[in-house]
Amino acid sequence: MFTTALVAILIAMSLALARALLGPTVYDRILAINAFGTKTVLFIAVLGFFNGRPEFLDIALVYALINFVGTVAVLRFMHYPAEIFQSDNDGGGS
Amino acid sequence: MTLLIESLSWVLLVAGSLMLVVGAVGLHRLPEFFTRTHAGSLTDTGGAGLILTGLMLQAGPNLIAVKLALILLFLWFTSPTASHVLAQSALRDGIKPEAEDETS
Amino acid sequence: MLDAILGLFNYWIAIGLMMTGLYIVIAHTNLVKKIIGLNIFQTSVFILYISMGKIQGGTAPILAEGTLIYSNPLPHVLILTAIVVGVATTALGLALIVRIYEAYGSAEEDEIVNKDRRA
Amino acid sequence: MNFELIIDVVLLALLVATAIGIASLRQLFPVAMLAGIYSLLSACFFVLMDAVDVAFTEAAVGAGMVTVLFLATFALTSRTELPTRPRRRQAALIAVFLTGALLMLATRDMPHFAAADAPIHSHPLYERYTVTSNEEIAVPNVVTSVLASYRGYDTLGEVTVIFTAGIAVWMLLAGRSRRNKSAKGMQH
Amino acid sequence: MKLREEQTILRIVSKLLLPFILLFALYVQFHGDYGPGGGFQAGVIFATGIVLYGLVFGLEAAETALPPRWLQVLMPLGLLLYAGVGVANILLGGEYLNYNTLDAHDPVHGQHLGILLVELGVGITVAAVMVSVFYAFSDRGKD
Amino acid sequence: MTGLALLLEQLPALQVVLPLLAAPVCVLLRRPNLVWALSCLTSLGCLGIALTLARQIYPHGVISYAMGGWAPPFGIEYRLDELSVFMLVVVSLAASLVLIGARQSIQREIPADRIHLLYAAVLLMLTGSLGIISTGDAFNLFVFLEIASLSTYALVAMGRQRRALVAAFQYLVLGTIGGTFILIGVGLLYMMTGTLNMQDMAERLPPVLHTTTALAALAFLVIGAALKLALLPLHIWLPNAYTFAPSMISALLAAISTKVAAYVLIRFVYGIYDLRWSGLNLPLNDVLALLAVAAMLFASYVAVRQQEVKRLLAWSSLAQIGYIVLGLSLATSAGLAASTLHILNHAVIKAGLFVAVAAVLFRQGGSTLQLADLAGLSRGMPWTTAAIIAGGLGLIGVPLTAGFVSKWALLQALIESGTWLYVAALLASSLLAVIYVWRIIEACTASTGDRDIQRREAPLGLQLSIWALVAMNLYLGINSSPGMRLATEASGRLLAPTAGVPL
Amino acid sequence: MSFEPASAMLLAVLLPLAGAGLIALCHRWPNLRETVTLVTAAALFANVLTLVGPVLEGIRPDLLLIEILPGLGLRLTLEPLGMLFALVASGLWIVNSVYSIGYMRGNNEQHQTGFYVCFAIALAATQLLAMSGNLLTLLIGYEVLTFSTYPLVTHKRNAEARAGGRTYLGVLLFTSIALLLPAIVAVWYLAGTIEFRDGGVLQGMVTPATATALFALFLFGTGKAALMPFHRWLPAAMVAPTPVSALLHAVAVVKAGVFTVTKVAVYIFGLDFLSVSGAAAPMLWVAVFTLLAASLVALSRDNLKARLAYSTVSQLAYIVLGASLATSMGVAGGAFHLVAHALGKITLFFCAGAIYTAMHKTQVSELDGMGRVMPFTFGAFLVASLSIIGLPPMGGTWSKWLLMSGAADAGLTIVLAVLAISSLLNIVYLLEIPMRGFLRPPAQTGGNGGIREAPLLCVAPLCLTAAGCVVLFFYPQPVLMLLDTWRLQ
Repeated sequence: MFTTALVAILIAMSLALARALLGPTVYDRILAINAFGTKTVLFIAVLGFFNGRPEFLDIALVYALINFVGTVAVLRFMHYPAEIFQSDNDGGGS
Repeated sequence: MTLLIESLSWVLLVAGSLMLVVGAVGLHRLPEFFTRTHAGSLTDTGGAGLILTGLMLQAGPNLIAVKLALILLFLWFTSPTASHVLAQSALRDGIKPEAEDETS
Repeated sequence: MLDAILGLFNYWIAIGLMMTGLYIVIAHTNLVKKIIGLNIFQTSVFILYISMGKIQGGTAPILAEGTLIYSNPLPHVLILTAIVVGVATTALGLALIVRIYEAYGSAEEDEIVNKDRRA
Repeated sequence: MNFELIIDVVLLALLVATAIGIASLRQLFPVAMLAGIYSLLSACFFVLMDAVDVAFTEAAVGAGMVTVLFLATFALTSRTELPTRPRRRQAALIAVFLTGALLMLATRDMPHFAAADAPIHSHPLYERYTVTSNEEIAVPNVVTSVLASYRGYDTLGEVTVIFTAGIAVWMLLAGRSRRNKSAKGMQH
Repeated sequence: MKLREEQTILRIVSKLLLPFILLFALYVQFHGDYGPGGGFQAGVIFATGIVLYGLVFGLEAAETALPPRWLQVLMPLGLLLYAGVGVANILLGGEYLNYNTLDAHDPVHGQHLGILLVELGVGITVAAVMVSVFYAFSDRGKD
Repeated sequence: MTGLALLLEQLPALQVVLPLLAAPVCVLLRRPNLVWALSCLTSLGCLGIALTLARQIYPHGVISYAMGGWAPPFGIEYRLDELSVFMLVVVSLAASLVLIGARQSIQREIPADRIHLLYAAVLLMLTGSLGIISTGDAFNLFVFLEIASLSTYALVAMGRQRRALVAAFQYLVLGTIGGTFILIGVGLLYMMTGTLNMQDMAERLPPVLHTTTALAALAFLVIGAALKLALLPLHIWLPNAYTFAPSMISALLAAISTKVAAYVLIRFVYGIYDLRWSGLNLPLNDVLALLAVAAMLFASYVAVRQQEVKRLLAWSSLAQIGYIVLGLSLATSAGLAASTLHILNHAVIKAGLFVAVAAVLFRQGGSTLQLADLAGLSRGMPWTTAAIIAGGLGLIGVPLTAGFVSKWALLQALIESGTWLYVAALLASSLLAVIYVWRIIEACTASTGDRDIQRREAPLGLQLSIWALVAMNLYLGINSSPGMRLATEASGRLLAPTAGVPL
Repeated sequence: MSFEPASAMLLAVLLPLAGAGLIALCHRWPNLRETVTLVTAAALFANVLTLVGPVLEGIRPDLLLIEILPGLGLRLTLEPLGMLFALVASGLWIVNSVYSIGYMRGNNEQHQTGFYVCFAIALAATQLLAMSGNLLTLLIGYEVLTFSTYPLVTHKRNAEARAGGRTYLGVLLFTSIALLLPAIVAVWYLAGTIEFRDGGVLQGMVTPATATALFALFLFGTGKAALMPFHRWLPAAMVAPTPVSALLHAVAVVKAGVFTVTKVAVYIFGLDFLSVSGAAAPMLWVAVFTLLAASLVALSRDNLKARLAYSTVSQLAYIVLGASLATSMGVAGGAFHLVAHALGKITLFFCAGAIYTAMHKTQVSELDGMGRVMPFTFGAFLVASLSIIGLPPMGGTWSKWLLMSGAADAGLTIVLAVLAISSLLNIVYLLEIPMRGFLRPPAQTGGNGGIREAPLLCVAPLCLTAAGCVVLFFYPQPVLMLLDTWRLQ
């Protein structure tokens, strides 16, 4: 049963990677890479169960987090580099 | 009871897998960026949700399930946000959501 | 024969990856790409090491109830350290690139060499 | 095991595809993200190889921090690279193939993958770490006990490396006001 | 600019996530004995949290939350903590980094204590270095 | 046991930990002069410890120190034999002598707010170098090699010209490739022997010596070390790094970095493997010797054609590295002793020359020194000129300088093994050395012509450093029996037949 | 002075060094500086003289200064040959110093302090060389001599001087590093020692072929002996001021070369071994060739100093020839020629310098009729020429005689013939100068305002050394006695 899920995830990963390599626009690539990241999270999660040692979910958790930061970083640096570099006075807030 | 949970999680896992594959095929086959965004979101939220819920059922009520829930939370928060921001900046960048025209 | 292929497959792929990384380092003139190449090169070496530590039917070396076979933890420890070394090198390399770009207005090796030659 | 082997093969194939993608793409932002993916994939591979700590680290560092740094660097420098020159490519190929050939030669007499009788598993180190450490240190995560105690000195070195990098980056990049001064100095 | 309005969602989500991330970093730091993780990973995760904050709310916001001056102290402090444990071991009559000496009666407890301190040192230095590297890079783009 | 005796036992660890502790303290202290004083004290402390260790090891043999109390091979072992303690003395001595004079020069060349970081990096480099030398663990060696390398990259990048950055980057890329090659080599060795402790490796290696894996491991280790050592043709990073680094840092690099890399090479080819093993089906000594000869001749030739003094000295260093490698490639006790001795002598000579150049630059300003800029030096800075001449004569190998003794030892070793072609190459390289040294001396004594250069001697600190190094140079040239004896004993230990070795 | 002979030896090396330091200190007071030079020279000579007595008694003072490497030390030993050389060098230094003062002041040369300092250091080096107890010490003296004379050669600091200096240094260092040093290392390796011992150290240690090769290495390696093809430095060094040329050609440098050759032949190879193994034979012919060829070149040179330089090359070959004959008679002849040629050649150079100082003439063809203007100078020139040619009643007679007997002993008739031919050539190229001076009518432009000699400080030394040439003929006993002591042992 986990096998099925793993196979499916692997197929999805391959397809996403293919899209990332094929492009054609930068956004396509980023989207694909982002989707790929999500799949990796699932992959790790399922793999833990498959191996019978599911306590290693921390890794998947980290992935989920990192994936998000990575995407934010790409968008930030691609489009608004000036903005993080410049101050944003009330931004810190709360 | 166990059997019920077992089979339920099985169903969820298979459904999730299916959704993943469909989403991935969509990501690959759909003609242009915005439609692909759609496929991507589908995978991230739907597929991931189903699979993680399936796993939660497997794990039973313990720390592992909590972690799985956290992962799910993360994904549900971050994935749409990322897609949203991505689409937004693509728009700003001048990419038009036109299905017919697949150009690079 | 098949035994040899299966038994060495991981190493061969790791070698292929190393070669790709090394190729990027040497062939590409963009300095950041060079650093990325170095990263790939190093990560591939990590793959080689980690493959070494695997034992058939083993599980992660976190002790648990029951008699389990654990994969060899030593390569893991070594690679943890090596990863850190890799990050440190990357950070320093990138900092250098930023400064180089500020000084030369370019991050392409050929252009930098040309500018120095003209100076 | 067989199914694990299939996963192993697929993951490695994906790694190769990613590496080739990195080598061939010239838009640098996607390259940085692919480098992140490369890290993620190798981390998946590490999980498969039971190296969970390594996978953890590789994910956090390779896919996270390093990718952010790459992106920041691209934002500060250029976003596309120039094509490589053929002569350079040839030189690179020669160097790479020599290295590769040497490595392939090395594999000839290697103990096979996952073989339980490989020297590294039959050396007393293995048993000491996986069995005796339970009494000596009594920390379930063997990697932690080896990392922090048996080879704690290595880890001190590791922290020193990171510290060195911190100092180095600080030395190179900190202090904007002086930078302008030194930039003037550089142009004589 | 209407940039900020466009990114409202991003801001809210990030703000929600941030406590989780920092908490998770602490968890990884102190759970390293039992599962994957340890000082290094914790430091990186902590730094990642700050990076996220900086990315979303701007560098200055991040620098107010965690001033560079602190980092300049924390960076050497972590290393000193690690190396200092070793010196303490020497003073207690053992070899360098021999944690057994930390508890005269129960060497295993000594080991635990040593590992805890050492991992803390790793975590502090790694987090400080990572954040300050990020600051240094971001700072460079302010022109 | 008294406290002092207790402390004595801990010296192998303290040797490395002392600068390791001082580096973060430097970062915390921030005051340039204070930090400088601390660095000096630390390096002098290291020198003291190294000498104390030498007094223990030379009569009594190897000291093994188990880090963390874990007996080798389970923990990391510090293993100090005659060779390593010799190197410890060389490195800490060179570091102290250079650092003593570094204050003013660094103050002039480095922005004030980075000075404390620079000294911290220097101390880290010292930590790395001492760690490499002391350790008995192959992987630990890699870690400390990277500490030393990383800090060196940063130090090189602090040069005043923008080309320093490029030089540092080039060094970083090649150095990292070298480091990774060493990592691969260590990995392959670990795969075949199951251990990381070098002693343990050496014992477990003979049965698997015939395997291609073990041979490839050796190849990777040697290539990696050669990259860090800048042995031709892997030298391209070195001339730029030496030329554009801050001048006192060039002195440190010349005295320490490549020397430690040479030590690493010796450790690999003699400590783990043994070039004399008949099972070793590699023509490794021939290859090394040929590369060394090529380095001696080609680098000397290039040095002759240089116009920039630091670059000239850098190429001369490459040639001198050739001498060191040639000696160790002979696989004889005499050859290895000659190499070891030359490591010491060349460190002293080159450090002296680079510090002298730093003194000239201190008065002249700028960051590079053309030969033509030296005109009139003998009038304005006669003592510095004298030091440059003394160092130059040492490079040639004129009697009564340290260079003569090691050249003599090397010649003798070459004649002993009947390799007359190498003798010829050594002599040819010496002749080229005459030419490039003479170009410097001629430039120093040339009249200024119409240009009027106002120069006076460098500040006391720099002079002190120069003269300490020159005095060492002459002392080692006049009374070299002790040095030679120590080097011979060191090589003797390394080549002593151990049980089960297939000679 | 009541020093132990051993301390006197050390003093002989240290005195000029101390003198050099003092001279440097007296930078600002030229008169004091020159006084220091003269006093040091005199003290050195006196000190060396004290050593003659013990050496004649057969004592060999020996002093190990320091061990550089085990068995490889700085060692001073004085044997008769070295005694002779030390005596000649220190004695002529006094004369040369006096002359230098006249010359340097007469020509208003620059950097006079540096000049005297280097001179003193060079002297220290010759003393070290003369008293060296092993090859290493000899090599050190040899190299120090090279380096300390380099600033003297390039004294003028112009492009020409620098080019000459480059050749000078290039040839000397090349030969010493590429040939001499390996020869020394080989001796060390083959014989296990590099000490100078009676009867040599190589006997029984090497095959004749190796010995031949080694001997060739030593002879060519001693670039200062100016055997062809390594003679180029000598004419190149003529850019130097004349007192320097005198030092180079008469006192220190070239004599150091031939002294090295003789000492190596006697104390490293041993004459017996040398003649039995035939190792010296090939070098004999090189010496013969150099002798003839240099004489022929000298004939074709019009520049006075260049002619004298080639004459030196030729005369040095006599001494090398003497050593290569491998008979005690030959070596004695060579050693005697070392003294005779020193006296003769220094006179000739002094004369050349005097002519330059007084008349600013450098070419032989310009000297017509000058003899009447500078009778003392040209008279001295005649005397010294005769001595070098080997005609009685001049000191050179004895050395030619000894050499010829040596050649006859060895049964080498051809060498006898060569010596005869060479003497004829000497007559032609040396006697031409006094002949022109005294017999030809003066050139049109030349003033005929009576005698116009160079300053007294220039003329007095050259008269003194010319007189020395004559004295050496009538009173050769001291030298012969020294050589006898050597032969008795």
